[in-house]
Amino acid sequence: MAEFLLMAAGFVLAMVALGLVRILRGASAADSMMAVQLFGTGGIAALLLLGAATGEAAVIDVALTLALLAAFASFAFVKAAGDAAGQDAKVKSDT
Amino acid sequence: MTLFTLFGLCAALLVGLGLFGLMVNPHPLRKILAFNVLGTGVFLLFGAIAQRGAAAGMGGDPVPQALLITGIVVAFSATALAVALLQRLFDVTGTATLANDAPAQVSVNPGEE
Amino acid sequence: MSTLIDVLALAAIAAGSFFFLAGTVGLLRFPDTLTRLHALTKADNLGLGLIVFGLLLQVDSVLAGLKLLCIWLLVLLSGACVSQLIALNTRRGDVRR
Amino acid sequence: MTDVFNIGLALLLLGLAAWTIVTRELFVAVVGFIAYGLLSTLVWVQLHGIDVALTEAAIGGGLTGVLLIGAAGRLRNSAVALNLEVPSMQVRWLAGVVSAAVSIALGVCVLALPDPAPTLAHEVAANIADTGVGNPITAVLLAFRSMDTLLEAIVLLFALLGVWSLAPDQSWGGRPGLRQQVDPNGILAYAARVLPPLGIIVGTYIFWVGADHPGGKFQGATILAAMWLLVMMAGLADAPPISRTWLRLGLVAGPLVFIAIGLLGLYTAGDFLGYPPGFAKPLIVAIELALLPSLTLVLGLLLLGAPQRGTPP
Repeated sequence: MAEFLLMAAGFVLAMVALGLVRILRGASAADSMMAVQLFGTGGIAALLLLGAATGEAAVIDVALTLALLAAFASFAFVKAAGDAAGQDAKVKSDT
Repeated sequence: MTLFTLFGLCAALLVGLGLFGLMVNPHPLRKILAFNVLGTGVFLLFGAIAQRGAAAGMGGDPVPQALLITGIVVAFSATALAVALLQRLFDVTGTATLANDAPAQVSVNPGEE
Repeated sequence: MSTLIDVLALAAIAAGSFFFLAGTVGLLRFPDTLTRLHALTKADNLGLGLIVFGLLLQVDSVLAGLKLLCIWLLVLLSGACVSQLIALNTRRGDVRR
Repeated sequence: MTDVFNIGLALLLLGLAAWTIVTRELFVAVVGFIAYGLLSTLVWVQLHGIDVALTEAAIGGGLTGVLLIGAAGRLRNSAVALNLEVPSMQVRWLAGVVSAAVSIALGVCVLALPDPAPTLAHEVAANIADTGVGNPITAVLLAFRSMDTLLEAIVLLFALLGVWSLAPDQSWGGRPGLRQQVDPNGILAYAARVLPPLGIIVGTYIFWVGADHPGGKFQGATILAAMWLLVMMAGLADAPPISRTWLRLGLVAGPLVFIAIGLLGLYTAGDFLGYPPGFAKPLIVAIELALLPSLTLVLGLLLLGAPQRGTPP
């Protein structure tokens, strides 16, 4: 069972990495915001599977923290990008 | 290859990468980023060494692991201070350059553009 | 009984991993930001849900189970809010750089 | 199988670090760094440092990432001019050679470390019963090397003083950060109403569980600070002016209680920061409880930066 869980963790991580390559190459602000989102979901899944594979019960707490902080980081990122776009638009309309 | 060798060598490479970025990137914020990569490299090396000292039913030597937690928090506070310095530099001069001969557009009342 | 639960857990985790594959394929293949966002948020949240379900079947304490559920709900909530905000930003334009 | 997984993890970590260093866009570099922080959480789990993983998830990935995102957003226009300052090819090559040499030297050191590895785990295991706590990391942080933790709390305070001292004269004592303009019925405001109650429970739980399992005040305080910042980000509450007495008292209360208990140790246990036998656990809990609100305030205010708006009348 542990072997299977580790394999699943590796698989999910590989998928996240693949998606990340696509997103980081795209390099638009919306795409990079998705990268944080992708890592939030996939990273937590990989972490939970890894925790179950190694039998460390406390990994669930790490995943819980990660879920909260990843959400916080996503909100901060969307806000920073949105504010930046709003200011750019304002500068454009002023000139 | 043991866990220690793998992540120890990985840490050595991370330190090199961070150092390279610190020297080559002109933007101060990129330098801060690179410095953080360097820092995590050092932390990882420390953590790998802690893992080497696993004994007495513990997964790793708890003393270096506790020092690591202190280190991560201190690194965060240093980063916050560096970012604040950079922000102030930008507010005062209007640029973020570290070069001495850059033309500085000193504004008396920053933040009131 | 326990083998049945194990099989169910295995199936759920495998299905969850499959949805991560689907999400990534969508991310790689879809043409624009909004469709990629769609692939990412739908498929990955379902994938995480299935994996959480699989792990839930093997959990040994009520608290750990509650925490697992809490993680999934948190990710669902933040995913729904953040993807809406990203979509709004994209529609307003000017965020492409 | 474990080896394959670990090698993949290490390669992915290196790839992300390299991406963070070489990519051209500031924003993308910051995103790479956040992903890198989240990934190193997995590495710490593999290295059996769950406490470190928790700290890395909270501070390394979360708070540092948000700090850098905010800065990247405010400084985004400064990047264009700086691209002209890219060092010459010779300098880049030289930097590459120096960095490679450092890496190789470190790598050689890694391979040449003595066997068997020195460890203090046995000493910790032998003495942990005296502290009354079950988590060896907490025992190290608050009993065996509590001086480190005290100084760490003070370093955080000094960093905050440094940040504050960068305020322009007319803003001294005012509110840090810019006023947030957010739709009060928008999605962000909704999230900032729903998430914090859950976050406060989780943060308190992580703090409380730290006595016997991975967790503790720093990780708990980070989560609480993140929730506070989320509420401010959504414009539901404004940042407090830094001249408020309650704020300053709250900031120093934790370290002061820590120092007071340390001085108490001089009388009761004959040593600064010593605990009298049998009282270790309650004193450790008292220190942690006092530090939690102070750390929450310090971490949140460090992220907000220097005061930028004048004192209200």
